[in-house]
Amino acid sequence: MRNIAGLLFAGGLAFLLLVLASYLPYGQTPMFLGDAILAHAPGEVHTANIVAAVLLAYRGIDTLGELSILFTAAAGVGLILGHRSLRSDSAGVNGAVNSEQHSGFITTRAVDLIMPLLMVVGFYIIFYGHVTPGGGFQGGVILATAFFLPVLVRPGTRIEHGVITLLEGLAGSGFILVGLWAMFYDQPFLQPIFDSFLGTGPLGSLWSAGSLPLLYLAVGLKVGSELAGLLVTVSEVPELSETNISDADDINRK
Amino acid sequence: MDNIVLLVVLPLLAAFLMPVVARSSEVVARTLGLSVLFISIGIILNVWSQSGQIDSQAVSIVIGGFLPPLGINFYVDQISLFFALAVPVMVLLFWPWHRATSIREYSLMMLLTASASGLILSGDLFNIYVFYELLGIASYSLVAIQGRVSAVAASFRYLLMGSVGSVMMLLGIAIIYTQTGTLNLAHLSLLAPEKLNNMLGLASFALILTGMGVKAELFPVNSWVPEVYGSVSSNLAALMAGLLSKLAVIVIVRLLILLFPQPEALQLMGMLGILGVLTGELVAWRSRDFVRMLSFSSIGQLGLIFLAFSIPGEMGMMAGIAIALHHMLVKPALFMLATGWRGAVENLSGVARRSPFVVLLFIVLILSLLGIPPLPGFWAKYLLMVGLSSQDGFIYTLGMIIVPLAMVIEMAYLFKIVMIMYRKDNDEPAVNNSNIVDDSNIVDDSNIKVVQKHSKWGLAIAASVAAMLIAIVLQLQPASDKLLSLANQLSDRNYYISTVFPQIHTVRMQSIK
Amino acid sequence: MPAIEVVLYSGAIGLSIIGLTGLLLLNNVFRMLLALVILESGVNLLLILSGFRLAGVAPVILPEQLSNLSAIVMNDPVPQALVLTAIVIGVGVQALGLAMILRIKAQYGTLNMLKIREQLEFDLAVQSGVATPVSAHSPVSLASGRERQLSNHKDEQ
Amino acid sequence: MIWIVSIVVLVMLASAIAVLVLPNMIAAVAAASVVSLALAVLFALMKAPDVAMTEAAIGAGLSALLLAMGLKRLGLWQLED
Repeated sequence: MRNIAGLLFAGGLAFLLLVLASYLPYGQTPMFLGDAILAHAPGEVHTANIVAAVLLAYRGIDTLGELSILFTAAAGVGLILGHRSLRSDSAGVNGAVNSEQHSGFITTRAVDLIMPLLMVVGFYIIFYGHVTPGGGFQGGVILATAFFLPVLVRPGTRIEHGVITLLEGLAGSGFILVGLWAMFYDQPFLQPIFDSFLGTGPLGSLWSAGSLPLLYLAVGLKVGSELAGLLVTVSEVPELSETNISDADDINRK
Repeated sequence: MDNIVLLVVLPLLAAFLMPVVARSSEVVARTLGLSVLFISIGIILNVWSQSGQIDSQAVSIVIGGFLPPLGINFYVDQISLFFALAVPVMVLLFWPWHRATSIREYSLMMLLTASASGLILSGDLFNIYVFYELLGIASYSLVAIQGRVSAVAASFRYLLMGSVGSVMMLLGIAIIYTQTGTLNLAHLSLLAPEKLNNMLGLASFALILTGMGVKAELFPVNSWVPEVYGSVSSNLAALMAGLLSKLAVIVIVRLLILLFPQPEALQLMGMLGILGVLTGELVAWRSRDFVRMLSFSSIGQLGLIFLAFSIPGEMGMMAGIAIALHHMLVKPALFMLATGWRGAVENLSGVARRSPFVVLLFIVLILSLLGIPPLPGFWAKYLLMVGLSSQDGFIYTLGMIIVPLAMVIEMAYLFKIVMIMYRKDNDEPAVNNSNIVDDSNIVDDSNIKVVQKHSKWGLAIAASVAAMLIAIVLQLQPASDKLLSLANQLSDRNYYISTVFPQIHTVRMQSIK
Repeated sequence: MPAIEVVLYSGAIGLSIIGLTGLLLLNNVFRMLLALVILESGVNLLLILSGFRLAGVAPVILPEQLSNLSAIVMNDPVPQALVLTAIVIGVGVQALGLAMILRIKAQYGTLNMLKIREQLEFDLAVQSGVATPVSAHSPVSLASGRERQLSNHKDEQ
Repeated sequence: MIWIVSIVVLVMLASAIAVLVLPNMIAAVAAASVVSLALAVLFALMKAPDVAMTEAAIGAGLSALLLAMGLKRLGLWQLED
């Protein structure tokens, strides 16, 4: 019964969407904002990659909000999975460590070789984010993967969470502090700063976009540490076995 | 004035830094969060005292130094300033003091503060989405870490509903962007009569309403309400029912005024409001558990707010703001009283004899909630009825019937509780029963222990709310003047546009358009 | 209207409808999470389409284009930035949902949404003392509870 | 161009349906990853390189990894059924 109702609802919604689709302006969407930004960005922000200009300069506070969302999610995941019903020493679940085997020699060595390479690629993508496609988000994901690969091939490795906590806290505050730095000069929050130190090189060179690369570095480190933290936290959860469902607080279940 | 942006930035900074600082000193980290809240309050009071002379001047604050519509701006007028003040104050009032928890919970509270302030201040459609999503994720996390697994399950259902809602909202934003090519609210408002006054505009309003309606406890997307409020601590429930739902409502109303001029949008919202009132009050009437009753009554009250805001013109605006503010005061106070009265209403038998003062407080609060003259709730409902009667149209006529009916139902179940409270408990005290249940259930662990006693803090909050209600009655004239000016400012589209784009800019925009 | 855009739009709308249908019809919470991911992808595609031009190039200025910037038609960078944001938000939600599923599975022993809801309603009623808990210490109810959990588990496989 | 786009869109929709109907959970997660991959290809074809990179890295890579790890922890990691 519920399925039929659901199907009807989905069908109705699909019909509505299709009707709406017939109204959409195919191929001639007005791009007021886009065109204005395309015209202004090279002169105002000096980035060759205009998406980076939008992300860090024009809509910088969106990016800050997004970093906060990742932080919130990571904190929430940590707190939820930190519950004792999900720890390997709790009675209800088997140890995870025993159930997984270390990977073979070749995999382990290959990962050890690849990891520094990935780190370099990640940082390259972050630092050249304002010049070429890529940037803090993409580079951050690669950094997180580079950090996590050794854990993946050596299950049971204890990770020091402190490093991740420190990195995520400092990278996030770094982003905000760069924004507050502008306020210190009586400028609006997150106004890009151009001075001789940060460089005002020709468009398309590495030292051309003022404080934006700093912001992108903060974004990259933040995204990398949050995602690495997420992966590590989930990987530390032991396998839930079928027979030992935790009865910890289920005593009076019907 | 530019300091307003710090209301969002400082809590975020504190949230990021707290786990780091806590590694060396837990006490410093905790103080950090609280001091940021006090600083926020200070900033707003400072702005308020400065703008006292010019009175009610709205300001647009540019972020990143890029003028709107290219950049993002914060829009500060009376109502957003008021809610921006309410955010840190209420977070402070309902701070999880008594629970020895991880520092990350305090971090989450700071993120909640930042996102709530950002949501009410932001003047950009996508920025509103980002803050709304942040608010959502922070509240899912806060609900899920309340200890019991039932809180996690409730939170998961809330998460699914909330995420589908925010994806719908994103879809609405995408549709608006394909039509207008811009995201700034003032600019959209300039283009709206021409570009959004059609089917697609209405569809995007419906989508955004679905999305924001999840937090605002709007009718079809509110099934999370009783589950979540039933499984979290009273503090969090008070914060969510009192503050967060109102923020979502105000943002919806702002979008409605600025972006969607078509009358169908108003009617849609009014209809959903009426359905919310009906379902909320009817289920509340049938529920046998105090917190659940409060949750459903909250749904009903929010339905009233939506109904009020769907009345075109200032009268509706005034009524909506009045009911919203009134509910924002009363509901948290009721939730605080509920701390001591968790469980079935039958267990409340004889409470009046044991704690007569608390019951008296409760009666004052519910009388105002019901709208018995001369308490402020009456004036709020009076405004609503006057507004409804001034309109003609099916929805409004229906509203004229539904609102008194809802009041009668509300009266029935609230007075039932009062009757139970004054009943002589000659049979063995039923309270014991619930204690047994709690003990067996707490085996889990949970930082949350169901306190079967009122906390002093909660009583103090409830008492001050009651005092405030009576103070409002004594100061009715100034209060209604203030309300009128709030309503005027909120409903004035042109004022919004001219504030964000000062004159010369407006001319240029129109020529582009 | 260009055929290519029709194909892309139908892809976006199709993806959204598939995701939404999945969310409405499925009962397994893990699969519901997957459906949510698909729904998000569909909306992201739609958002990108709102800034798509057939003749456009990527909004990255290449060194050789510097001389005649005004002659180049670029795609709208704003929706691209928005979608970047939306993708990252999506993965955050997904991780949080996954964590909750793990915890629910550990303690309720089921992934079925209907059963989780039933269990949740019951827990809330017990917590508030409205429902009398099936006598907590009777061995019969415990055993039956365990059996039910196990059978739930078999259903999912 | 149109043929490439059509094929990618078809693959994407087919794997999206597969996510919902495949009985094996590992296959469903893999199909979700294919959806993301196809989406990344579409973004690249639509001249949105930044988004394509992000979708490939996050959607097809990291999120699939996260879900697969979750699957293993849920005890649903069974290759045949």
